[in-house]
Amino acid sequence: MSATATRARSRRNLFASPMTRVGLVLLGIVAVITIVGPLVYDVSPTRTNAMDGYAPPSAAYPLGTDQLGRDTLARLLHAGLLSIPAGLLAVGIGAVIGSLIGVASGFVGGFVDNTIMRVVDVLLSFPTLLTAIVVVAILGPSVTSAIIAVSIAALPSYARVMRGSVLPLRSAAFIQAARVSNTPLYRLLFVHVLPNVADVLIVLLVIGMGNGIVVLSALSFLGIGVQPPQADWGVMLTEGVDAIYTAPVAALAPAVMLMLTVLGINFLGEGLGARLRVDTARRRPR
Amino acid sequence: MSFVRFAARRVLVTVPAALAVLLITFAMIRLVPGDPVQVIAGTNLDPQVAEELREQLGLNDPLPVQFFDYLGQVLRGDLGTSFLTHQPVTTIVAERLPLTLLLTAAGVGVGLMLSLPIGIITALRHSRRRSTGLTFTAATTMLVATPDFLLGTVLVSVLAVYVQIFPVAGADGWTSLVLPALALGIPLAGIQARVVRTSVLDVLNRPFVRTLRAVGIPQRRLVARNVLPNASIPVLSLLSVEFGRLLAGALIVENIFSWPGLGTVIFDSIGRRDLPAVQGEILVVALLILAINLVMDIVYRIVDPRIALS
Amino acid sequence: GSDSDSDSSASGDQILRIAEAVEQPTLDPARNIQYLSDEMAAIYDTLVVLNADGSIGPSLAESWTVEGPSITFKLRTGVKFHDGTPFNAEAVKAALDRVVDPNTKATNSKSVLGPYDNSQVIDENTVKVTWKTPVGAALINLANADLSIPSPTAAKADTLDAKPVGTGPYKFVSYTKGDKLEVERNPDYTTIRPDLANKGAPKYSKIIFQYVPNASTRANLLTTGAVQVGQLTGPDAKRLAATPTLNNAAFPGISETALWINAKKVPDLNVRKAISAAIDREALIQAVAGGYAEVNWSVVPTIVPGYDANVKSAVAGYDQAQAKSLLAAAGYTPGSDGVMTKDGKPLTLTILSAAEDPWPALDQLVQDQLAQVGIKAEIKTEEFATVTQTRRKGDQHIYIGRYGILDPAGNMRILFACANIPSAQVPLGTNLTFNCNPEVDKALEAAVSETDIPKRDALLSQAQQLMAADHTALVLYQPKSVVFSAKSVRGIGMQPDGILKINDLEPGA
Amino acid sequence: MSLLSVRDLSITYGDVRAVANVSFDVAPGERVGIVGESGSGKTTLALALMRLLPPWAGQEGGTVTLDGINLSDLPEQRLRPLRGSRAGMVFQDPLTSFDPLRTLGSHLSEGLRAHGERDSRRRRDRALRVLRSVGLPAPEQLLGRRPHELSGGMRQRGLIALGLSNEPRLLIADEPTTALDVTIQAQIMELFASIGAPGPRADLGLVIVSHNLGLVRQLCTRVIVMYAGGIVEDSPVEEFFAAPRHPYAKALNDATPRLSLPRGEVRSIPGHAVDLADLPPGCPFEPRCAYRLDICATTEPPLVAIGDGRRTACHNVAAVAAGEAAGPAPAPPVADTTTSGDVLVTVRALTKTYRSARRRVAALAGVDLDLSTGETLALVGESGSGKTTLAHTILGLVAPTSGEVRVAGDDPADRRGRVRREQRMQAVFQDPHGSLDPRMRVAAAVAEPLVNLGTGREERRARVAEVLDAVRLGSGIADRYPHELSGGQAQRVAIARALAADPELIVLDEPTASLDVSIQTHVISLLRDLQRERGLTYLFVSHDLVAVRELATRIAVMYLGRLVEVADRDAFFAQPLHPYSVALLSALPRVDVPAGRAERIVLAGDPPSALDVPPGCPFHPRCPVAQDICRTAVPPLSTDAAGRSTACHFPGSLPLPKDTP
Ligand SMILES: Nc1ncnc2c1ncn2[C@@H]1O[C@H](COP(=O)(O)OP(=O)(O)OP(=O)(O)O)[C@@H](O)[C@H]1O
Ligand SMILES: Nc1ncnc2c1ncn2[C@@H]1O[C@H](COP(=O)(O)OP(=O)(O)OP(=O)(O)O)[C@@H](O)[C@H]1O
Ligand SMILES: [Mg+2]
Ligand SMILES: [Mg+2]
Repeated sequence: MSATATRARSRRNLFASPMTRVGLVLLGIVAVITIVGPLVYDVSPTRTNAMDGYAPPSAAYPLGTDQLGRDTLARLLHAGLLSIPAGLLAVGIGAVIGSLIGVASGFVGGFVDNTIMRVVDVLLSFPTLLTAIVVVAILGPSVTSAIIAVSIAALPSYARVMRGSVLPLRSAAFIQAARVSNTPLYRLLFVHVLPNVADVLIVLLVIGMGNGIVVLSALSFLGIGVQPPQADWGVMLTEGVDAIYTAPVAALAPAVMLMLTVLGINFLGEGLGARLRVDTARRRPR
Repeated sequence: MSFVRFAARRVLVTVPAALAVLLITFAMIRLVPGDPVQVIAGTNLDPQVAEELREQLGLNDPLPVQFFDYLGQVLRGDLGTSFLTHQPVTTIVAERLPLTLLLTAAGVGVGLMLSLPIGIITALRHSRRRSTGLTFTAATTMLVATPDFLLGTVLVSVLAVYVQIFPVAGADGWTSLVLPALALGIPLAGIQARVVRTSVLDVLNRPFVRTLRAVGIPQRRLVARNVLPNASIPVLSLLSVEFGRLLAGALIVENIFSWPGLGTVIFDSIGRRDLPAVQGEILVVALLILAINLVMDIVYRIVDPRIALS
Repeated sequence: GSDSDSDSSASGDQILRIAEAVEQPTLDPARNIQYLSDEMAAIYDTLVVLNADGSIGPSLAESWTVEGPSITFKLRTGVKFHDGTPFNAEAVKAALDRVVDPNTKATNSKSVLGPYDNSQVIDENTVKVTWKTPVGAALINLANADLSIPSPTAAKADTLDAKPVGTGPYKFVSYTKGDKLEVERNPDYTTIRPDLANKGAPKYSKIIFQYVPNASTRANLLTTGAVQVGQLTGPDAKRLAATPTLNNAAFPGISETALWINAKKVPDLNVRKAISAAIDREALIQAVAGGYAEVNWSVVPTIVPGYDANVKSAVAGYDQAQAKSLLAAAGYTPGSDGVMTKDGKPLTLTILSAAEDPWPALDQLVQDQLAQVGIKAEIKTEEFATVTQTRRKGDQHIYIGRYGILDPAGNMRILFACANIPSAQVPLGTNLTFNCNPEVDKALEAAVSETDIPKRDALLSQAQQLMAADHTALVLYQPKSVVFSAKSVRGIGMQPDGILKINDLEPGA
Repeated sequence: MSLLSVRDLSITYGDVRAVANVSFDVAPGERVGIVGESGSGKTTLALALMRLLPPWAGQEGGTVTLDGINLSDLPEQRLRPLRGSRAGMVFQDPLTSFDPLRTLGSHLSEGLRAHGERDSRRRRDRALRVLRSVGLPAPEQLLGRRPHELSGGMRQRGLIALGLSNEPRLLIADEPTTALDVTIQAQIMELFASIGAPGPRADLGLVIVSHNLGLVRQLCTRVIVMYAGGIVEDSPVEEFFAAPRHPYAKALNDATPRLSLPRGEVRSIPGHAVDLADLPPGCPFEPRCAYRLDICATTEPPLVAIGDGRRTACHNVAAVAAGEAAGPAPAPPVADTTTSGDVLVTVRALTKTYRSARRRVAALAGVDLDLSTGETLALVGESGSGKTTLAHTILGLVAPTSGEVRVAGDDPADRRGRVRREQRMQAVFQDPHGSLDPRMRVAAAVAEPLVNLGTGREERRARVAEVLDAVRLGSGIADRYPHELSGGQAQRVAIARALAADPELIVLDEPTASLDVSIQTHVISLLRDLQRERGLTYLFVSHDLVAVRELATRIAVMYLGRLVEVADRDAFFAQPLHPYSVALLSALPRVDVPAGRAERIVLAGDPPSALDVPPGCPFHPRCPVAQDICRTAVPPLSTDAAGRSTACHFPGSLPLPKDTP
């Protein structure tokens, strides 16, 4: 078949996959809620009303209130803009650096690889907590610190997995061909190796993303994440779970938003990843 | 022969790694603000008494002296004495480690018990039903993305409070292991199921499967004897990472279920700046993780003899 | 958990399970760092006890005479430690000497014991304890669980940390760290404590203290009957209060949830008063303490001897209008965004606290209440161990946390004396008001060594009035201890120090 | 009654019509060869016979009747027991066709067990018997080995044993020898030839799919030619090779180079293969057909019997038959390029030993070689003889253990050396798709050497267009990804990339091994043209002697890390001196000679592995003319008066068997 036809078909495929479409719809919903939501629903997310703590949903509070009597819906809408980028960044940074380390380590091999992998083992054994406290000690408590701490915690797993997928590429014919053309190491890594392990990476990232948001929230009770009175969904969820028997909506609402986002990202990622795989794996001569 | 040499080499590599853990932990826990005496002191301890305590705990010695004293101790097999509980750190670890291992193993076991059938069955049906992929992604995503504290709480409220099948918390007998193991294992199963499915799919597409089908070997036997072992390596490598992570990280689940594992102890030790305890506990976890990776490497070689050649 | 039913059916073989939120790092009283400790009280006895009315009652000591810096105790006879060691003057001397021995690495106990000098064994049952200077609160301090008397044999062997041996109603059986502590009835136990109803051996054959840090878990254990006694506040307490199978009882406590204003950062008294007037303490109690707390205007807990109820008039109570006029008096005018400004600078404060529950909730409520009178506050929360250091640096305008007082003079001195303001010379300083009021110092100094109670109370009143006027330490509320118990458990009661009256607990019909 | 009967079978993959209306029969004792262009549906057809297609393949109708059982509407559970017992299958790649984690014995045993053999001792006995019957020596030892511990030839025979283990009536083999050396290939062919021959396998049938017309001619009794999913010709083997009746079959036959004819210009089939997803309404071959009629564009010709037991699908059979009478027209001979005589590459006393925990593999055991500017040196030899290692050492990809390699005076491994910096040396690797980065468009891949040279963007673009044109690829291909290329296109892209930096030397590692005949000839003539135009020097690694004859000027034969013969092309093909060279040449399945007419020297045993090189002459255990001295003394590579170098104690003692007319 002709090349243009193939490409036209691939482009169509990109959105034709039901996975991708469901993902886009979910993320669209989340985007509308977090971007348009706060504009339409003009209620302060920080105004307390101490006598109305954990109020059930009502006309005054569509989703009820939290412990301090703040409007859950208002907080939910405002939290998205913080949660999503923070979760993405936290996992993104860890994944990027971890993958680079893994890719370089696996590709270079030998002593370097051995040493790096032992360092990764060591990193893996440090509790996220300790790392987080150290990061905060150096950078002060903020979302940024939390993002960095989560990144560091995520880094070793990415390094390991990416190393695993790079190993077989080391002796691949196209790498040898590039070597013959005197291709420098950085080009080998960035132009040849990385794009070829991108689909594995996408799957990993997609799985990690949801976790990022949640792990970030776990750090906030150490004073390491979002500083009050700001909230992200993770924090709302953590707080809500404490009162899950008395005011279940306070926990369920952020949980649902989180789930929608993570599902959206996952569908989109799986859709894209699957396409990348089909692209290259299917039509090899047997 | 080469196994022994390989293992010996890896064990040797472990020594500098362990030293690195020791040094980094030592440095990190001292780098961070807050010192043990201030934590012990709270708001009400006479500043003078606090100063005396600081001297008694040896915290006024220069750092290199502290480090080499500590190193010497460790080399003699003594991990020091906790500032807070006044117990040898080895005792603390010895008490907690078995429970941590038990919980981790149970969690991983639950993960496998769920993920293997899910992953395998969905892989086998992959091509027959288009919706399988969508449902599978949705289901596994939900498993992975449910925060452990939410999951734990829901499990407790349903299985321990509403229908009282399992105990709410504690560490009495196997019934009390079930809920924490589920809380750990279910999210793990989400990730695991994906890996299982992808690698089973991958193996199913390999030419040898066609060969064996052409010989007339029944599907079930083929899956059990040929497909699964071949698909096991990525699953194993994920397992080793997850196992390591759970060893020190089952914190929230331990807290919800009052499970006396290492996670909470490490958490407390760090929170209270109990320096000898932090150092000792992290060292032991690190050694365990290094050991797990070593064992996994050996397992790879047993599973896949080709690895030994390259 | 399921064996709780069979527990009560077996004749006389009654087991009680108590859920404890906090675990003692060590079971050695000298090294204890926790205030409230039911299991210590089960195993150990103190020389004397603090009665609910603030008077001192006998326990291991039958009677005592105070002469200057010394107190001579007449001890009970026939009392034995659980390991068979007889309780006598030697044992008391050994216990107190041990606290000040540097090798013990004692913590709170040393602070509580104060300027201890020596103990003298007069005879088998008489001991004379001497301090370097007279200590007004010496008896209150000896009632503190941190100065419980352990078996000298066990103390010498240094095994108390994990295997406590005392004279108390229950004997140590086993301990799994992080999980549970099991004690059994001491059949020979008798007591002369006036605050206890049961003067004989305990009614339960066994008590299992289960360590359950997670509040919801504790609540679930209570609702499912897996434990019979446990303490809770917050949202779960509301749920349990509505559970028909449980009783609940609230007891006043000796700890205060407080807001320290850093006088160095906020030197203007009017601004400090405005802050006080901006805070709706009742609202805090409802939202954060689940209603289980009371308002207290003094820095001294309401149930501690020496508390002065009259300080209320000196403190600026909740009144937003007054807060605004105080700010106006301080020279602030509302800015365009509603934030008060002076000389073009907005009134912006930082609130520092630990990140654990309940502090962030309190921070945010206070922040919002301050905002309503035009004070802008930024919250900074840190991990507890970190905050113990940061707060001493004094960069914060406001610190929110808690403290406890049993010995008002001694404790107030630690909390508010000029000498204890953190600085390079006093790195471990405890005065978080960063305020030096020489008059407060003088009053406290005198009170500490005043052994005459009315005189001491007068000095303490004076100190409380001065503190109230300064508006540097604002009590937000005084939490209550809320004990939930199964209907089958009778005799729930609490000592003023927040410890359950263990020996009074008994199985009901 | 026929053993296998296929009626109107059609298979689709989505909109790809892979097999269309295929009908044929196989009688007991018959050996049927299926040939055709790459992608014409051969594998699909073979798999469809036992319903082993992937689930997304759809069967559009038709029936397959095996041994009287209609397989098409049998439920899976009933079909399963028939697999292996009624029809056995042998697949192309012997390494990936085994479960890498299971032993050979376990494969056989499972197969027997699946057909009801419960007793494990009896299973073992039967496994041993079948291994022996496929000519594997010492099968007891082999049972416990895993696939990677077996040589390629052993694996392929193991696979055949697996196919035969349940005594099927029919054996279906898909390119069973493509991955093998000629010498091993010859052994396997002997084995297949036992099917239908008098003896225990006389009643069996064989269906074999292959690109290799020589193999088909030597082995089969009947040929089926496929094009675009359909059968276009079905003839007895000798009739077919004497006179193919379908234009495509004829073109295919003509495109195959023959040792008996002089080296010639390309006769590859013009035009492109059809897109199976978008078939023209008429005859699929019509656009490329030299005999086309008007009707061909509108009506698909049916497959009809034309007598002599032949069938063909062509509207113009008569014209083909007439044109055929003359036989394949001899192509105009080509001249060799002249070499300047300047030495470009020198290799001196080169050794390379791979070490691992337990073993040492002497991949190169002392190689001396010169390569002059403008010549094409072919490196031939069995798998594992060190060809790739030598090529990679010259490329600087592998560091030698000892000895020296110089390219234009430079150490090729030195990244700062002029040769590397200026990229005066380039390579084309064995697997054309594998050597292209799957994530890089053709233009970027071809431009990569230029990027590394620091060439400007505009110049780069111009140069890429120029080299793509040089390899006769249209500019439309520039922004495709490798998976969008056919094998031949990918190979040409790799060549274009090698040309981009204007090198002097190109190392070609088996550049034709994975291509079908018409593409092979195409690539060879392209390389020849380029050499003429640019004065290039080639190091051509191959074990395909037919291709070597077309391209090389000089030939070097390797055996176990050593050169055993170096000779000019014509001298070599006229009279090879080393017994191994003789064996190689005679083992070639000849497409120009009817079966049985060419005598073959089939070497006994497996090539010994580089792991344990026998003492003395490494070839002696397999040498038909070995003497005592060969067992003890290593013969040096010595040059005789005629200028021919051989490493043999008795050069020329084994004559090349003559064709027996
Ligand atoms: N598994 C598959 N999925 C989808 N399409 C396929 C699959 N296998 C083959 N095809 C397509 O079906 C057609 C026939 O392929 P097939 O493998 O049967 O050809 P072949 O004659 O065996 O080719 P070759 O000589 O290259 O092996 C080709 O167009 C191919 O792209
Ligand atoms: N990286 C390596 N490590 C260990 N052994 C190797 C390595 N590469 C090649 N060998 C061994 O060296 C020997 C020569 O291999 P080489 O690839 O050069 O053979 P070849 O002649 O190119 O074979 P083929 O025709 O199969 O490509 C073989 O025995 C091979 O197993
Ligand atoms: Mg094929
Ligand atoms: Mg090779």
